[in-house]
Amino acid sequence: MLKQIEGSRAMAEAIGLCRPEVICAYPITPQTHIVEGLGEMARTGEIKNCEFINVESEFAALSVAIGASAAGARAYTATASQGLLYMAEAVYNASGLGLPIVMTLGNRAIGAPINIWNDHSDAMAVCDSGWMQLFAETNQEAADLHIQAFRLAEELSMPVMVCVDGFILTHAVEQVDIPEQADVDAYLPSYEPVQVLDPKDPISIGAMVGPDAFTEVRYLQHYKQTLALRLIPEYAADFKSRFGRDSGGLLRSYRADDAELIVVAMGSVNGTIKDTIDEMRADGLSVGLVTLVSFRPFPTEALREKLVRARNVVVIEKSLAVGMGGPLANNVDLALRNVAGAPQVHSVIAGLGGRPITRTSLHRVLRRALVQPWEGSHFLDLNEEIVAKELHYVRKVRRSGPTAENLLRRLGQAADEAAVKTAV
Amino acid sequence: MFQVRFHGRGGQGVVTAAELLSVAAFLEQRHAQAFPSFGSERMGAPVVSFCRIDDKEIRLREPILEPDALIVQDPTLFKAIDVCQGLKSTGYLLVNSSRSLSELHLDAIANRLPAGHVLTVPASELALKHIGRPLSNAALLGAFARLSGIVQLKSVAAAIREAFGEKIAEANVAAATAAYDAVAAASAAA
Amino acid sequence: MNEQTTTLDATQKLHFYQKGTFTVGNRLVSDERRAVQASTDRSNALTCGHRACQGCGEALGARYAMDAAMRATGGNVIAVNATGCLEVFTTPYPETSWQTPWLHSLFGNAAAVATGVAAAMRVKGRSEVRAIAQGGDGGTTDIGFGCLSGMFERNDDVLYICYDNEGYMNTGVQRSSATPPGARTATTPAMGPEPGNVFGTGKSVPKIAVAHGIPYVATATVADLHDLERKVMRAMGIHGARYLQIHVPCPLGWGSASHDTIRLARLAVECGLFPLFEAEHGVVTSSQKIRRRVPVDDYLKPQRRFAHLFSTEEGRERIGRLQGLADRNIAEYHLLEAEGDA
Amino acid sequence: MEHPFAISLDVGSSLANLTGSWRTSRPVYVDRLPPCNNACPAGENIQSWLYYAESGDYESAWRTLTIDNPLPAVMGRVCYHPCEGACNRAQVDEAVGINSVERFLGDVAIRNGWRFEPPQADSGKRVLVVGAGPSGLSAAYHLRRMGHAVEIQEAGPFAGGMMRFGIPKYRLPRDVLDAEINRIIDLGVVMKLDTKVDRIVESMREGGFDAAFLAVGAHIGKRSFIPAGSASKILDAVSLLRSMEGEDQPLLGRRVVVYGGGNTAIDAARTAKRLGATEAIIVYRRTRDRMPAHDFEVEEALQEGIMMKWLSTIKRMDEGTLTVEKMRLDESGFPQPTGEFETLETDALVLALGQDVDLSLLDGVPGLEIKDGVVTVAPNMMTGHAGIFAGGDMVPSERTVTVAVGHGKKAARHIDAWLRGDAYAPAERHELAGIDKLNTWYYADAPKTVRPMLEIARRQSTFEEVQGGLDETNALYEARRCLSCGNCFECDNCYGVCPDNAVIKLGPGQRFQFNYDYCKGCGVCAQECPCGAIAMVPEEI
Repeated sequence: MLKQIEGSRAMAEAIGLCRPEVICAYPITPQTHIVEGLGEMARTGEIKNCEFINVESEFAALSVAIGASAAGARAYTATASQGLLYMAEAVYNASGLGLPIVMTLGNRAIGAPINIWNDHSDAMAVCDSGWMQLFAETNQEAADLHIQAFRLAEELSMPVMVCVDGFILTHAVEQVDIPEQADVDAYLPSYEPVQVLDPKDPISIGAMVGPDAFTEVRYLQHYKQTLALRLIPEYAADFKSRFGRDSGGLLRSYRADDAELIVVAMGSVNGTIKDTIDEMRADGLSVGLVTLVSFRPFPTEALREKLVRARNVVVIEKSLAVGMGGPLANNVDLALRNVAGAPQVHSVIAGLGGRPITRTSLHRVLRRALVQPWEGSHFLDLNEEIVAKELHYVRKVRRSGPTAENLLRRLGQAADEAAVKTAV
Repeated sequence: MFQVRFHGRGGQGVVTAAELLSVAAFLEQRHAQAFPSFGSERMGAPVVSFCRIDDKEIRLREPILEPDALIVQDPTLFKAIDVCQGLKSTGYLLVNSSRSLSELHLDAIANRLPAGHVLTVPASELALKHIGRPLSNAALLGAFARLSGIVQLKSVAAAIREAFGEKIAEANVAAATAAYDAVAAASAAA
Repeated sequence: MNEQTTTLDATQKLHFYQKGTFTVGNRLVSDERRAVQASTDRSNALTCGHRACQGCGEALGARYAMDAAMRATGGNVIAVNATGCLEVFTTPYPETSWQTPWLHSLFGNAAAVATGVAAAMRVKGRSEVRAIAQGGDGGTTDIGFGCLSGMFERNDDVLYICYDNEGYMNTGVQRSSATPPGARTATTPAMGPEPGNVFGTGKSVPKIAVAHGIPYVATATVADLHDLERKVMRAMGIHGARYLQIHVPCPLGWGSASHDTIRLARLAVECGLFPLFEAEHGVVTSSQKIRRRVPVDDYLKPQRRFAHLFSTEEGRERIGRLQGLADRNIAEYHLLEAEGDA
Repeated sequence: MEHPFAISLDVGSSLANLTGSWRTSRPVYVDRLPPCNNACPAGENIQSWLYYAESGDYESAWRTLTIDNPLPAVMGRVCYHPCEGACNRAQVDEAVGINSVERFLGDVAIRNGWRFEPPQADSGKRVLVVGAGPSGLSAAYHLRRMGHAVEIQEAGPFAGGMMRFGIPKYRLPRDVLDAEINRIIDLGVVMKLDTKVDRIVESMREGGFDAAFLAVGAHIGKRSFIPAGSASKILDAVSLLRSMEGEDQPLLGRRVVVYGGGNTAIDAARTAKRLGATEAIIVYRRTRDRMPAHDFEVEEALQEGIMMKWLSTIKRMDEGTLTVEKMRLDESGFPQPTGEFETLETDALVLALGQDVDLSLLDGVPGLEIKDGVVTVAPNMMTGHAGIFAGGDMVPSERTVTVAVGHGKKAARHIDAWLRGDAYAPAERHELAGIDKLNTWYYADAPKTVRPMLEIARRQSTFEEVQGGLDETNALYEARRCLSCGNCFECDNCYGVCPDNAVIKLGPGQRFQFNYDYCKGCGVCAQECPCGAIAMVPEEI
């Protein structure tokens, strides 16, 4: 049923259709509306046979999910940012134990400085934890990905994180087609665990594994994710055949087949990039887009195939590996490793801490990439003046104080000066 | 694509206003996207929300920087921030006030925009009358439907009825209708 | 024969039993009056071949508690284990010593994981399967405290058992918030102006549990099996959050002889430093009386972690302060009152 | 079910890990000697019969008891119970009332008419037992059960010896004594009363006996020279007590003094009191704590109004008065005269200064050695004359019923072996189970049961039995106070307390077994064994 609906609510309804049995909720902006919605549906009976548990922390949220999943229940939770880091230990644990939990990550920056707005730092912080990570471009895809995520997780007995941009998607009201229960039931079989805690057939789960077997355990985890490279497109195709929509898959491309310059990005920014590309194409510029849905497993081969004919690749990402650069760019590089005549990869760090990524800025950086590609990371819309001032100040004054507050003060001064100028 | 920016203060319901407008457009089989300014602002702070309306899928996720219309819930905001930043020269401006544009010192702005695109409407007054509380959203949307013609009044009414329980919905619909009529009367007078 | 047994049991009401009242079993009492541990069909939930140290109190306490829980539930138990000695010595790949379904997740989340297990069982319509979380004092009173408190306040249907050996033994004997004052650990060495663990620190998680108002809180010891089993049985007869803290001496961490494990547990109770009590819904309802009171010296002396207290005048003073703590417990929990009719 | 690799494991798989290899010392089950058994002069296996009594199986208890001692009802009254003195429970609360349970069992047996199992086969050997006192009866009983033909020749008119003629009936009712003697006779022992053996060798030859056991009691009261007037009434305690068994009760008068500090002195004084004496005074040259009489007897005497005059010797007796000299104890505890005198009014003086045995039947027997009025015997109780054994009061030993019964048993075993041309080798004694071997925490506090006592007025005027017995509940309670020192009573402690589940429970009566595949040798089982039946021994390297 097509609805004009808040993204969080749409996701909640989609998750509800997956018949989750245990939902663990802990509030953190911007994922909170999702679990609020689920809580309401559990209360009203819209979701039947479901334990909705208000826990005391994200660590507990995922821990409860771990227990529930190991005991054979379909378990779900959601988090963001600091919350994900607070549960980081359990994140690794869930995947290490091979528990098919699905978790929504309302992507948000990580402090300090504290910041509630969107970027992908949180997802990147745990991208190597063994969870599969799927990034939604729209709220329709966000809703659809959850349905696919449960199937994927349970087939492989591996947890899946559905990454949705905080506020931009979670708080946006737009139209989403919410599937029918019967269709979801037909698509998503009931959970048959590969291991379960049951007094009738007891096992011990979570043994201490030493050097003699740890490598094998890790290898098998890795191997499962390589299996997912086949399953993700398969489930997306099945989804399309049943629901008539392209949602999910490993990646999608947009006007990229003949493009000289291909942009690679994840999440909601792809929409703005598509509009920008259309405008650039209208200007005769050969630009295309590859939207990465699956960051883990990383679709190395599929990506290589899409990129290999381009001259330049610009990776636009909402994350920064401090001291290294863009982690997504780094991963994209991997797809082109050892490829003869591979395109040059250029990194753009954008949208950190919720800074809007505008068409204007995209035009500027992409047009530059066509004529004057750069090495290293380009920080989109970086206020270089303020940075320079701060660097100067820090060099001058030993006790220079907190950087974040310094920058805010400078921004304020700049605004005042502008106001004075205007007045003059 | 038609883009509307709402200005208000925390607690006045700018987010709801944007959502209602998007739902009204949706009900007319159009694509619409409403989203807040993503802040953690508390009651009373200046806040904005956005609504895009188009006939095709809306992919754009940037904030609305060059709106086709501004709906201002609180005229005191003109003193606090640059409300009209980026407003297109063909744009609309609807201000919630019982006072005239001149009284609000908005003549300069009004003069930059096409005639009949700028209006004040006593939305809070109408809300007090019909709803009993100064909740201006419905009245503003009713007025905006008439002013811009981007959505029909009946769509606004339907959106309101979807969002609220019957009693509150009807009061709001009444306020929206009254505002719509007030704008119609004003434009007829002009 | 049956008739005779009945007669004898009736006699015991007049004259309580001499031999065997506190022993694990006794040929002269009916099966119900014997400890679960006396039975050849006890579950041995924690079976042979585990890698605990010689004389491990925790291995003992865990089997006592789990076997009792198994008896109480007809074998319908799922155990969740915090990281720690118990986890490490029972489940090194490729062997596990557990015979019940068992899950180890993390150090600090056993209570929450057990909440998940209980929720799963409820949603699966198998509420007869009961969740038990277990951990050491580090995993309970320190790192797992948040999850523990959360489980308590939600009144989740979980029995949490803390095997309290008063320190981080798995990592090499460091201080925890359950380490008693004066005790030497690797992080509270017997050096400096206040050698050993600092007086005035630490916390009573049983008391904190009582403050949550949960249906049942109790302390127990491996030295009093009957009391321990009774408390586990009682706990398993109640739904909601329950907490049991079992005092389990650690020969390695305490510097005691492996054969003294139960003796020390007993002395801890009999000197008053480890009071045995029960509480329901926020109110202390009973305490186990001290049978043969001893000064704290008797308990402290066989443990090398307290040896430094016996060598100096200041140390003697600190023993006096420990005696003060014991005396306070005795007064607070009425540990010396005459037994009631029960 | 195939589990995910390594993380998930099959339950109980640690059984593959044999932790027994960690062990440096191993626990072993042992049997240690209970102090009560160790202390019993009659060699009773007390703990064993208490074990049966604990479960209410009184007949098995009695049968176990009577393997060693045929006179439990007697013993339960007159034994000075050194077992209780040795009982470890005394260090926990109070000693187990072994004596009272023994009496209970003896009384139950009499009440139920339980009889001894007759011997399975006759040996064809004949043994003469001289004297039907406790030692002779005991020897006769054991020898008969071993299959020998036994004849007791008793000089007196009744069987029982000093049990009848030395112990007042208020301590040992005669029906009880008769019942237990008759049960021995019922085994086929020939009892010839009023048959004094004058020449033992001849008696043996005439009767065709292969061996003899001499068990003549010390019936001759020792006299001390006390200057006395002609009208003074002086008699000895043995005669007094013996005359109580006759038809004419002796006339002692209203004021009676008994001279001596042994149990016989107490018996005499208490008898005098019951015969109507208003004053019965015991004069003893030393102090109460140095009195040979058992303290509880002194206590009972005091309760009955017997008066004691300590540190006094009698110098002379005139009609109606005694002259007494005050004594003091020197550094070594011996009484020394002080030269201070006083007089006591008295109608009769009873001398209780010890007894002698009439050894005339041994005159001329070759090889015999008599020293200090008793016969020298080898460790096998045989005198210097082959085939003649002796015991009881006749040999150097403490003169109690219990010792005598023990002698009888011991002699019987040696006679039996000797008759077979063999030598009896007693079983090796286990290590003593001292209190240090026990873990007494496991025993509930349970003070000793107090036996009912006859009320004082009746104790002062009648010869009714002073001390009552236990009823069944009491007896059961008392039996259950036994700690089972040194011997497994299947309390399941080792089975329960093993942190490694390395104890195998074999089932009722079968005890336990260590599973050395898993036992790490921590020693908790040995420490927590309540009764000290587990020892830790070093592993051989």
